[in-house]
Amino acid sequence: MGEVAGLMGGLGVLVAAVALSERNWAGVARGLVVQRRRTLLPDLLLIRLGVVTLPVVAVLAALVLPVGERAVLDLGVGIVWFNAMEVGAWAAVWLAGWGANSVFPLVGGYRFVAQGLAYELPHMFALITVALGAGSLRFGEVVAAQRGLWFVVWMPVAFLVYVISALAMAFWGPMGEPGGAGIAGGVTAELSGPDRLVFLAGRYALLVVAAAAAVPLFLGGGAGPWLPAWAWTAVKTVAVLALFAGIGRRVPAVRMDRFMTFAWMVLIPLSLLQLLVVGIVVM
Amino acid sequence: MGLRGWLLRHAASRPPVLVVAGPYGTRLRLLVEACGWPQARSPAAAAVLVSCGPLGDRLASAADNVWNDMPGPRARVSLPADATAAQVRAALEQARESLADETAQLRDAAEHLTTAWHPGEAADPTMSCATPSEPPADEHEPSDEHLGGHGSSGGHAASHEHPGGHGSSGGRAASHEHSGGHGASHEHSGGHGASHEHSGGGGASGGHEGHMGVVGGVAMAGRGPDRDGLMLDQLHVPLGPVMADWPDGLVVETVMQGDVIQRAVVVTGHPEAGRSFWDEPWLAAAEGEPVTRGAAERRRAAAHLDSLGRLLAVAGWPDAARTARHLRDRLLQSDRLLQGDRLLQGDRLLQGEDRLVRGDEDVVADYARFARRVRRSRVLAWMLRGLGQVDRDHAFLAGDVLDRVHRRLEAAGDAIGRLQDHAPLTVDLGAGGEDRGPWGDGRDKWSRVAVDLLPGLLEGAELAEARLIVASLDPDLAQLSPEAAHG
Amino acid sequence: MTLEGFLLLAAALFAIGLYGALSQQSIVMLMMGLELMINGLIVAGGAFWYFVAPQTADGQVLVLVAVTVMALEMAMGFAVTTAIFRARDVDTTDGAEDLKG
Amino acid sequence: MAFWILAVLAVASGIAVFVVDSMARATFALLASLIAVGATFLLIDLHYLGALIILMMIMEMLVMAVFMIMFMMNPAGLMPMSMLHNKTGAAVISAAVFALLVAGIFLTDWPDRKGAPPPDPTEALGMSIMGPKMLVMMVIGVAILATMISTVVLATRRGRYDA
Repeated sequence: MGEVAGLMGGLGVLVAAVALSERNWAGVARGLVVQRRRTLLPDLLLIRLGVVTLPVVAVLAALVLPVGERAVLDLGVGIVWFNAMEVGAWAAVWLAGWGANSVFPLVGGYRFVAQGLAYELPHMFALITVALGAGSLRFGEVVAAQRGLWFVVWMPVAFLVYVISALAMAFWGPMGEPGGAGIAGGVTAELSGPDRLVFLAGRYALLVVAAAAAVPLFLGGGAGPWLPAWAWTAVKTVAVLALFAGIGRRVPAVRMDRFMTFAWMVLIPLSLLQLLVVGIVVM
Repeated sequence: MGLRGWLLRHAASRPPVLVVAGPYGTRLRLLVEACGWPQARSPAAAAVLVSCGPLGDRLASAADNVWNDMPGPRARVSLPADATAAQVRAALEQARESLADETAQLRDAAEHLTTAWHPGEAADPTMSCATPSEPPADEHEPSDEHLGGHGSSGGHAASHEHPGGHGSSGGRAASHEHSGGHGASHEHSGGHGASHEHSGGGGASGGHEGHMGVVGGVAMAGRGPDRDGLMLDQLHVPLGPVMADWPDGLVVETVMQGDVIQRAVVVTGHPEAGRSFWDEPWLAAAEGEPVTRGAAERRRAAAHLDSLGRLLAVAGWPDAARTARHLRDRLLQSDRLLQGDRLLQGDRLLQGEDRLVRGDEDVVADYARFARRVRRSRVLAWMLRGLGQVDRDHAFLAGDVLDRVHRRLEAAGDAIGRLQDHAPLTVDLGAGGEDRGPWGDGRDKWSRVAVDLLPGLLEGAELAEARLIVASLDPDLAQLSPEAAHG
Repeated sequence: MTLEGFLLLAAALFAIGLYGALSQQSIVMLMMGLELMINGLIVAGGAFWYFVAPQTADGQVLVLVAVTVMALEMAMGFAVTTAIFRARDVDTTDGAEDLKG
Repeated sequence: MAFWILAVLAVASGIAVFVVDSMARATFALLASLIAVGATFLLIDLHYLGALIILMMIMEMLVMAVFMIMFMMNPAGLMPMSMLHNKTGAAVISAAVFALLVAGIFLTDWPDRKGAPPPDPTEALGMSIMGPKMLVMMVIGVAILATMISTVVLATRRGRYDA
């Protein structure tokens, strides 16, 4: 139980920190006082479902991540579980976009599905590469396999792909087109009040979880001198978040009509090549 | 109670603002944006609605719709056309106070509730209403000249053409007269002859009779062939006039399939006459007022930075967009017309702006850094290349979106380099067109050219591409006003 | 949690899917019925593995095949729908009845 | 207990697929049913297959949602509609099938369990499809390839590439 509380507490602190770093406190307060607003003939059930699903999948994905020594839910197939939960964001975003019965959210929802189709395959290959390198789908064993050398060092392509897909799954920064300025905020365009607050919190939670997952997958988990494992995990997570923030500042949004070609022509072959290299090394 | 009041106060600390500005609201929009409050992307996300100056009927009803769409707590600010910078700040401050005022907000919420929408009242033929750019409901009524003309005749006969734009007979004089007389009407460009299919009106619904119809006063979407030849649903979506990072007062009526625009019609036109804020120094010089070149260049640089800010925001690079707008605001800080001093101190407005303004050297260096950053962005180039191709005869607008960005960066850089030019500005308005400024007659003005090009460029573009194309052309609708047309 | 319980679930899902596949006009809805039927098969496969023969992986392989078949069925279904829709502008089985014979 | 809750959820949302009048809701009802089945697998040690079902089905249903909006009129269910034919016939047949299956389930004398689940069922699965069940894997691979080619051929407009 203590682990659950610790994980949730840590996650909450990080999500709050990320949200506030965008000077969002006024936004949080607004979320608590603003009325809900309705569009013409919305499917309220589906909107609510989508809005609630987003933070839920973020938390469920976080369950298998080892904080310090071990995870709350130490599944033998942790990587597949993480992948499945993170794909749950597709459903959440699409539901929220569709339910509003309004053009811009719908376009945003579509864009997210298109984005998913572009990033998911390279993302899966990156995860498979890690699993192959560790010889296990369990996060704990992935961390253990990195005692000698962090995976980021000898799987740079997989790490690069992972960073892109992490931004894409949380539709943030350069991969933020589903909620982009060009379509008035996309899926978030018609959300107001508590709905908006919960949805955006879920999005930030997903971003934080994606950053936190990079630590056991590529950065040696809690390994490091002097500090305890949980502290190293936290430090590395914040470092990955800082990397995300840097990318968000420097890179404009990526449109799927162009990125799709890049993903299939460049990213997938490269990640397959990486998979092959890792496979040969492991053999 | 206490908690709600406390939260209200905190929520009001940085309220998101949605600005409604017509073609002549540019000055006030700049003043509002200079206050640095966050920009709301949609009515649902906005707390304050700011109308800049008198809006005209169409824009005013759009603003009313947006206001009805905004969830409380909310505040509305209407700025008079001649408001000074200090007055704008005071008005926004007042809005902030009203947002934190619990009793006022509760009263507003109660009133808002009683005027909520009920099914069956409205009959907007778009399936998806309540878009952030909320169209006025009357846009699709026959009273609207443009759509009425199309709906009934399915052709050009009833619509108002811009004679020059279509190469029909009539020389320059006639064209002037026409555009003067009909400046207020909806002009559309491009030679499309397709009729507007009003959904539910039943153009292309073979095989699906059982599923078509009207629900709660809302017609279902109509259909048409998509780019792969499938008959798919179409939506009629107006873009603008109330939309973040969108040219002031522009409305583009589109027919969309998914997020691909199939047909686009630009609806411009404003009943009131006025002068373009960006053209002011040149127009003033033409009227014989003493204006220095430096003052005009300052305005030109700011205009380009304003356009670049929009484009970068739409391109999903908020950080660079913020830099562009910040540079623009710094340039305009010493622009006394912007600050509203003209109205206080008589007409000696554009003199003396060339005096060395503290911080201008910094602007030069900061601008150079900004321009380098934008030019070097590979991702931006990758995303903008090949979009919105315009052929070569339209000098300033030629090339793709990326070319136009580079040209704007260059033009703004040149203008910033000439800030210290003390020579008096001499203007020959009849001469050939330039990138900014009011040169040329009505037909040659770059804004007119841009508006004429838009429908052709937007057809077949995805929504994201369309936004980039519009932002890269960024027409200044105030240039199209009757007064501007006469020079 | 017994074998009978799982098989009951499987049978129920299969029967509902069958109803859908038989009664729905729309090809997309029909495919949903098929998916539900395969869903029932998946449950049965998993249950047999766990309750009858956990030593060999046959049940698991069956589930894996069924999941793949679901994906393929959907891909083919949509391709056929697109083709019919392009040719005749219908998306219902009744509308494509002249394809018979 | 958890199993029965999930089973009821799976069946209820399975029924909902054909009851709700909105295509979007039908799609997500089907998704709920599939996810509930995936969750029951987590209860019987099939963690890998359970997670895989959830993963695959979410993606499949999202693609389905896109197609459904493309092809279906009235996807939001704003219009009351019925898209059924031979409703009673279908109901009778499926009820009969259900009764038959239930009878079979309870009348059959199921064999006893042979052995216990291996410590890592996922590994067993992997070993078996790479070993004795290799043929299955190869057939699946060929089927996927064939599907990819035929879907592309079917879905594209004739004459775009040939002639």
